[in-house]
Amino acid sequence: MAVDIYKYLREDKLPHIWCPGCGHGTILNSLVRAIDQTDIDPDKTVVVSGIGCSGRAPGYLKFDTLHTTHGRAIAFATGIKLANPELNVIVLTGDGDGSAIGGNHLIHGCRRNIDLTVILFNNQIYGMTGGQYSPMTPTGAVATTSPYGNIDQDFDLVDLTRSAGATFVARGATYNPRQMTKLYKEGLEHKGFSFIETLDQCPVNYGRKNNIGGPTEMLDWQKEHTVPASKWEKMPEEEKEGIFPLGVIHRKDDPESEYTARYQQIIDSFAKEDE
Amino acid sequence: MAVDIYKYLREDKLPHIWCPGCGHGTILNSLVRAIDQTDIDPDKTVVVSGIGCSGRAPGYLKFDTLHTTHGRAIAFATGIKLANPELNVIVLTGDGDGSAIGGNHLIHGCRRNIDLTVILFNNQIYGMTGGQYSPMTPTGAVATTSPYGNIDQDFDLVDLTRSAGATFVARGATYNPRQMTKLYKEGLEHKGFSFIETLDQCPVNYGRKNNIGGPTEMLDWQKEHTVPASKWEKMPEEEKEGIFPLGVIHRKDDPESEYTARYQQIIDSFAKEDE
Amino acid sequence: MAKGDKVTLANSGWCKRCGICVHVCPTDVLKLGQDRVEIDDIDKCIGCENCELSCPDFVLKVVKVNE
Amino acid sequence: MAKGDKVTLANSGWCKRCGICVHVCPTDVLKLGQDRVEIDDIDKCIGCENCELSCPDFVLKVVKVNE
Amino acid sequence: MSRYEIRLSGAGGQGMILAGIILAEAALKVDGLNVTQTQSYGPESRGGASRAEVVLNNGIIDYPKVITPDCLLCLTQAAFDKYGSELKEDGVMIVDQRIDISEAAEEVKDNILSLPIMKTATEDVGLTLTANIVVLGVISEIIGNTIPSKNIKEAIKNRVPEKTVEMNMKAFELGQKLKQ
Amino acid sequence: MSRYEIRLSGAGGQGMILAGIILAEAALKVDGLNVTQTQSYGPESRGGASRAEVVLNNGIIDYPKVITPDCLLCLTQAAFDKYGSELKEDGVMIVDQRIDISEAAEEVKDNILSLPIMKTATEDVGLTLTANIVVLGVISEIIGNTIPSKNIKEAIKNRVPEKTVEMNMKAFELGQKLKQ
Amino acid sequence: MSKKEAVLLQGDLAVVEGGMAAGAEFFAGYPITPASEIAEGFARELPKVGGKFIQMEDELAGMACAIGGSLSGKKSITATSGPGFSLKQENLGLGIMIEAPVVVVDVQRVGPSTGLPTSPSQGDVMQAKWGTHGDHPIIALSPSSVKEAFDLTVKAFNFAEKYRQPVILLLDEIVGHMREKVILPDADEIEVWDRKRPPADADKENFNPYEWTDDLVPPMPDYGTGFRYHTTGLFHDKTGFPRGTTEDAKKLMDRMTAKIENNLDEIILYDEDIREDDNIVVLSYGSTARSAVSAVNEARENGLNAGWIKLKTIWPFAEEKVSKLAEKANKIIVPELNQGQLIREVERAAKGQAEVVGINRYDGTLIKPEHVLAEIEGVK
Amino acid sequence: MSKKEAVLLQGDLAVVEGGMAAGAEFFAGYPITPASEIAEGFARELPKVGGKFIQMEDELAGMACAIGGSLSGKKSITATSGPGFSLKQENLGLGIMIEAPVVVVDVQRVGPSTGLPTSPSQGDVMQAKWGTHGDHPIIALSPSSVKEAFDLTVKAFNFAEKYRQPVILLLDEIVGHMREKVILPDADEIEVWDRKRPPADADKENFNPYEWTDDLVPPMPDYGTGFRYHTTGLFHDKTGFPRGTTEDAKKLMDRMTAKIENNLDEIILYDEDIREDDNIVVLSYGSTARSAVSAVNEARENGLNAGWIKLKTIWPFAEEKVSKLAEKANKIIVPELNQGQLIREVERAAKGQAEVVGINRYDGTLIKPEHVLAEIEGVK
Ligand SMILES: Cc1ncc(C[n+]2csc(CCOP(=O)(O)OP(=O)(O)O)c2C)c(N)n1
Ligand SMILES: Cc1ncc(C[n+]2csc(CCOP(=O)(O)OP(=O)(O)O)c2C)c(N)n1
Ligand code: SF4
Ligand code: SF4
Ligand code: SF4
Ligand code: SF4
Ligand code: SF4
Ligand code: SF4
Ligand SMILES: [Mg+2]
Ligand SMILES: [Mg+2]
Repeated sequence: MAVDIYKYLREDKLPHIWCPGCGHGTILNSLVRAIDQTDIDPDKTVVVSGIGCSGRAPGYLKFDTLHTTHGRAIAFATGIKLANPELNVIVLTGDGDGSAIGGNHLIHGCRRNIDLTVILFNNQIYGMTGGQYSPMTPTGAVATTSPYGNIDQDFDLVDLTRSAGATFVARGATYNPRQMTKLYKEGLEHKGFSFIETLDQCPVNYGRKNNIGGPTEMLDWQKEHTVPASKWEKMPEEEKEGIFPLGVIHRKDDPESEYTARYQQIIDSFAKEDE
Repeated sequence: MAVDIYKYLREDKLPHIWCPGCGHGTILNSLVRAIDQTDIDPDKTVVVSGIGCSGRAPGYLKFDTLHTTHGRAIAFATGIKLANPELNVIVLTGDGDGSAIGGNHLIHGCRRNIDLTVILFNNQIYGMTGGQYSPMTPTGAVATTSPYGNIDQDFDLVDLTRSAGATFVARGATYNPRQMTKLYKEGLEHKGFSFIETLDQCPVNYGRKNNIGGPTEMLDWQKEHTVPASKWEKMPEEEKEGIFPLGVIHRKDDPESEYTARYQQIIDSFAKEDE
Repeated sequence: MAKGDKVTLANSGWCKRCGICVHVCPTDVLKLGQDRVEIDDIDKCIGCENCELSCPDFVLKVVKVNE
Repeated sequence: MAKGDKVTLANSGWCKRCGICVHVCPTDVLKLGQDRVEIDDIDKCIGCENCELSCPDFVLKVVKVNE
Repeated sequence: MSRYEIRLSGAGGQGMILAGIILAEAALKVDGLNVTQTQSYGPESRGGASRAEVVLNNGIIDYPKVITPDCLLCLTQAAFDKYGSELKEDGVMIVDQRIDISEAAEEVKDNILSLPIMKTATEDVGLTLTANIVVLGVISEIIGNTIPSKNIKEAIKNRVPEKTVEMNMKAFELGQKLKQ
Repeated sequence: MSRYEIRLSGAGGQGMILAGIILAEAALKVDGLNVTQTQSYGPESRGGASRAEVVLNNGIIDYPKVITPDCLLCLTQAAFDKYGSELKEDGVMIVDQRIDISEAAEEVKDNILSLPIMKTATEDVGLTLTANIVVLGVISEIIGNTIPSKNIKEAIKNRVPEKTVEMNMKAFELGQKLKQ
Repeated sequence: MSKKEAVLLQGDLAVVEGGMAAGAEFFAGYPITPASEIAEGFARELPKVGGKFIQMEDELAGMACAIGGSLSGKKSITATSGPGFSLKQENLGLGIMIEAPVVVVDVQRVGPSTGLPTSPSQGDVMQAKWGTHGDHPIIALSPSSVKEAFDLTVKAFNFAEKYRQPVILLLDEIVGHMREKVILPDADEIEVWDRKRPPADADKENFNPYEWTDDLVPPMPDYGTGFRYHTTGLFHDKTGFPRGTTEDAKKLMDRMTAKIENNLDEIILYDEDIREDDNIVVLSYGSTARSAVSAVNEARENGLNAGWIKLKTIWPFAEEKVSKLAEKANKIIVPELNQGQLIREVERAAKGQAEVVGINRYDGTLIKPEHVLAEIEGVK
Repeated sequence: MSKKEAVLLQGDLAVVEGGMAAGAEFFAGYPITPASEIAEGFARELPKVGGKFIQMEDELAGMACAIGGSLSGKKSITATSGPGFSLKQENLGLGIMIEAPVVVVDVQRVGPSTGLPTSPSQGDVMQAKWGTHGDHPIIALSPSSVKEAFDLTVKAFNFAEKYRQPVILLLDEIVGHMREKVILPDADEIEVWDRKRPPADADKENFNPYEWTDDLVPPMPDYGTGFRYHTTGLFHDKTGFPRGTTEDAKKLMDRMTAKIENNLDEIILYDEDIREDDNIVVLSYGSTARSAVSAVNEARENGLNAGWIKLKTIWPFAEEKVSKLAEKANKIIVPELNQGQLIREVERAAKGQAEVVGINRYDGTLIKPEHVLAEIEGVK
């Protein structure tokens, strides 16, 4: 039974503008498959992005789609969702978009536990603007604004979002699209704030410049630098350095604590008063 | 041996403008004592704040002091520190200032592990603007913008800052000024990003409106809702709900990973080339 | 994926020659041609869908051979 | 704090009558007067500094009695 | 009535603004009477000076603030020092008894009504915080039927916590007596 | 020389901008010759059309962009379709052989130089990416001594990775030959 | 409210009442003096009618969230003061570009920077037009009384909905914080406009969300109603997608400009009292207008030929009207609580035909009637 | 560089070179097209001379951080484009209020919103003056060539330091991204001004950081040099502390205004070529000026009496100069890559004495010499 991914794609906009081997396409690919596996109503689904190469993703998706300002997608999405909680709201964001300029909206979205599904395209670099370092660029890496090696530390975003209050937190990688699809599906179905970081490759502005190589070498790099979350937990601290756990890292199922559900209770309390 | 706190206070600005029983004064009190216990050079110390009742604190301190815009103190402080790493830079911020509008600068300051000492006055409310809820207002609490009870979750800021990369993280409470002083001192002496959340009371806009009472009742409330961090760790999960651990929660001593130290290495590498 | 499924070039014009599909194919079915991906040896294809799922450009599709 | 130290009203004009010092004093030395804090019974003072450290308004200071 | 301007000045926390609002709300019920109520406070959100103003007029009120008060209250020395010199020729200035009015300008001296407002609130009513309501009693007597005292009482009842209504009524009446 | 305008158009990734910069840098060393180099690309940061322009003049260069090119390169059909109609009367248009020029306007038809640029790069040099350097060889022949070819070669050496200098020199020379 | 009973209402709360009367369903914002009362009011009122209030983490998010609410089909509003208004500028620009109806209230306090947070000002008048980068159309209204705050809030929503356009409501701290006796109209007396939505039988597959319609305002579907359309802050064509051609950019800008410019008669609101032989005109707006009117009345009593015009719509500026005034009048006096902002537009429109004189306060104090009177009388 | 050798330099990198020549020591910012090259350049150059570069989490932080660097005594700069410039506005206002020397570069692209990110525009000209809330003085410079980008960056630092004032450097994408043959001056040919610091023997205890000095610019101590002074975005008196009196607010605003207004002769930079009998004047700035000059030259060849003026300083606006031009000229043509922004100032200054005509592009395309020529020749 083949998946009809074109139900969810704006075919006339394809081929997309991403570079050869850019992982963003694989994420998009996995996402439409994940959506297909849920029973989400496409007419009731909104996809929101910020600015960046990743920010172009909604343009290829056949839903109500919104390309906002750099970093603010979650804030827009919060308005869309709260104003109409019936909608499934998906946020697609880059590592720069979502964790640099958009970091505050990310943690506050988590804190409110509002029912958004946020997929962060972590290619560890500002792709669109030509390769400046992002908060996810590893220490030591070369970028156009870190010509002598990046001295910043990178975030552990799954830990950050968990600690900020997200109730579904996971990490995937483009080298493992089956897992990505599964994580996206679970994230979409979770009632509450879902955050799925996805390790992703920007061959043009990261891989080649850091001597990792092109797309395939970057996928190999991913394989070498990731382990299943279950295994990660058992690893000794010193081995964890530079290794990313993949899979569902944290989840808490409590639909009643979701933001719009809580708001509805206030409204209902007035409705009751009226009776 | 009495402490000469006036060395650090702008006496002519006292009495301060905070309300009777406002915990901000106690924090200030503990801070000057902590400074006195270090060998920090007052001439080389800068105190930076944002906007809020807490933001007024630097005005009472006899250092170079900077009252900035709401939420941005850490970003200003980062510039001050990086431009002159010799300076001791202290940031005083409110729960709204530091965790709502300033949340992004907070986590990025942590991530960079730049050598700032950030003290967050957590009175769980926007004091200055008359009692709107903040990201630290407990769920259910009444505030002027949550007349029907706050539906937001609050942050666990010590966990958040730890997970963002801060290398010294602690929590104090105004009911225990001795511990506050100790924590501030350790934070000041730590080389790297230090974050000390301080539970604090705003009787005017929080305590009275949430039926906790005035200043003394609020201090009692603190006592009842806090435990030493050491004890906290051993508590069963279900008992932790609504209880705050006090003390040093996380620390990692690695002065070389501090941001300005790392930058200096780049500069030094050029100096060497010149030789 | 079902037994007997095989890869096809569903949108071969979209291929950007990134090589990912070639890399992830367990049985060396695919190769990079001058301008785009090409099927080197369809018989080897076990229909595992690795290529379809990994391709960033929606080029490949694994379908029933009878289709 | 040293033995024999006692509380004094170092800046009594700054007192805002919040009551915190009274609350934290283990020996009931202090009381709230009409306009500000007052020392009720200095003899009871054990010089523990609770009040000095807790006062938000820098009103109190514990000093050597001979000072 | 033609334009009548009331300025209530004191310290933050003395309830000047509440008193202003109560007066304005009381004026609402008077047919044909327009009212504006404004306030000002310093950049310090608390502490410092606090000022509430009420302007009454049977016609349209253009300028909504006091230009020169017909009725001025100064509840603290600071307020008196700041505002005590501006008063209409036939205006009334109410000051608390504790205030030193020796520096008052000659032209207003005769118009000053020095009354034990704070004392009344603290000692007779038993709650310093009711001083603003005592003040309303005084003002009620001054403005007479422009705003009937029953309106003011009604407005007070609507604004103070239920448990304190009685105490506040007492404060109001004691205020009235102070002036009578 | 008086104002001379060069436009290099192709697709993103074909190195048009680098070619423009090399030309401009080569022009630097020519005494009295001024040069501006500009580019334009779409909102898409990659893919799509790419255009680089170089303006040469012995006097001051006011307007820094090409108004009507003296020398136009179109490396792709899309570029030709977009820019192929604008050319100075006595200008030269260089197009890759694969481009269909049948739709070209009458007035430019005679000025078109259709050359196997891509083929030369891919087959003779052995790297498609060197097409932009092949182009520089062609242009060098066209502009003659305005910018001596040794300047262009020098500029290429300064801009390409060291390991590829030889290959690029070959590309340049093959380009020169194409035109000769 | 609104049982035709007089109430004592604060200006900020009149915005809340006006908003509720206009059908506001969504508020997102961040507290700031002197605008916090607006947030507090909506927090109280909205859930009663099924609407939503949310306090966001900052003003950037407040602006973004309000636009999001609008896209979901709800009438949305946000409120702030100068510092927050500065922070909203980038997302305000997005709102303009995607043509999202939204009301943005700025209760002005004295700037720059933190300035004098509790004191009145009209210092953000130019910012309301020029605060965000790039050219863009804008509508800004400014009430001078509590009742006008109510009325113009309704208008702001109406304009926002009708023109798919963010509308700025510029209060000053005086109007925001003053309480005034007002009688609010009944619901049936209030004209409420809703945005144009695509018809029920619209061809959803081929729907163009940014169609160049006759009225230049494309119908706007609510998210979630099956149109599945795209929206971006990039220049776009009628499909909503960027095409990167400059032609589309110009077309879009021209339509957005024209949808406002073609409707100046409806949008530009003002009151005036200028008699045939008045040769001095006081032009003002906001709370300052009250002193202006008072001064003119007094001047007339003194036998002077003075009149007044009070702009309720500041942007677009009443250029034509002022040009005509300048032709007739000798002198136009422009009192403002700033160093002279709207006066620049007056000067421009006057083209040297009348003397244009400002009266300016920018220190938190008010312009009193006597100051205006002195200028009318020519005394300095 | 700077061995008197001609180099091919990009405008953005000329800002870097100019900054380094002016003594820049600190850059904080956030990347954005078409300004990223400036950040990248400073990232490369600054550490070589012991200076610091930092990429912040966003533009708000970039602005804040640059001001912080300035307070620590370093010459500081930040760079952005429209969207980021909008985000910097609040903290820019703080910089103005606390009188922090800092250079803010805006390489303009087409707005509003994300607009056309890679296309040139002059759409932020008004925003440069009015973008932050409240009244405030501002200086904005705009180069028309790579060499001018270098020169005006030096000027921008000099003005910032001399006047304790944020200075805006408005490039357009053309100037930012074009490469041009330039010969940079040697270090000893470049005039570099440093901020005035308190004298070594200053009385630190009683130091007033905001003293009303003769030149209206108070000396500024570096943090950490023992002055232990206070700085706030609230209105403050000479001690740096807010006193909450309106008198101080006015005094401060008046001093800040006057420190610029009193030095217009030094600050307002322009080039011109207007002959005695030129009755048509083209007024322009930035890259557009190149077409203007070209067109005027051609018009003259055609025997027309046309001249040009190119503003290098946009704000403060050359009001007096333009007034005088309008007295003499019949027609002033103002070509701009926007819907008509600076032309509003020209109209205002012209007071109806000359016809003022705009030539406007706001779609990412350029104004060519022929467009200007057509307007000079009166052909439309
Ligand atoms: C306010 C603002 N600042 C900066 C930019 C420039 N900008 C656009 S995309 C981007 C970074 C994109 O990086 P990321 O989010 O990681 O996405 P990617 O391109 O890597 O997918 C930046 C800095 C902008 N458009 N707006
Ligand atoms: C940009 C901006 N937004 C909002 C405000 C208004 N404001 C001033 S202080 C404050 C909240 C202060 O709360 P907190 O940081 O908790 O400090 P507290 O007063 O409780 O000490 C707010 C919202 C402002 N000054 N600037
Ligand atoms: S620049 Fe990087 S992130 Fe952007 S499309 Fe290319 S490969 Fe992908
Ligand atoms: S309002 Fe609250 S936080 Fe502010 S001074 Fe008063 S008690 Fe303290
Ligand atoms: S993965 Fe897709 S785009 Fe890449 S080579 Fe294979 S078919 Fe082509
Ligand atoms: S389906 Fe599997 S075996 Fe067949 S071509 Fe794709 S990757 Fe290779
Ligand atoms: S704690 Fe301080 S301010 Fe409070 S009552 Fe005691 S002395 Fe007074
Ligand atoms: S020092 Fe201790 S015992 Fe003495 S008054 Fe203070 S709290 Fe009481
Ligand atoms: Mg990225
Ligand atoms: Mg607080």
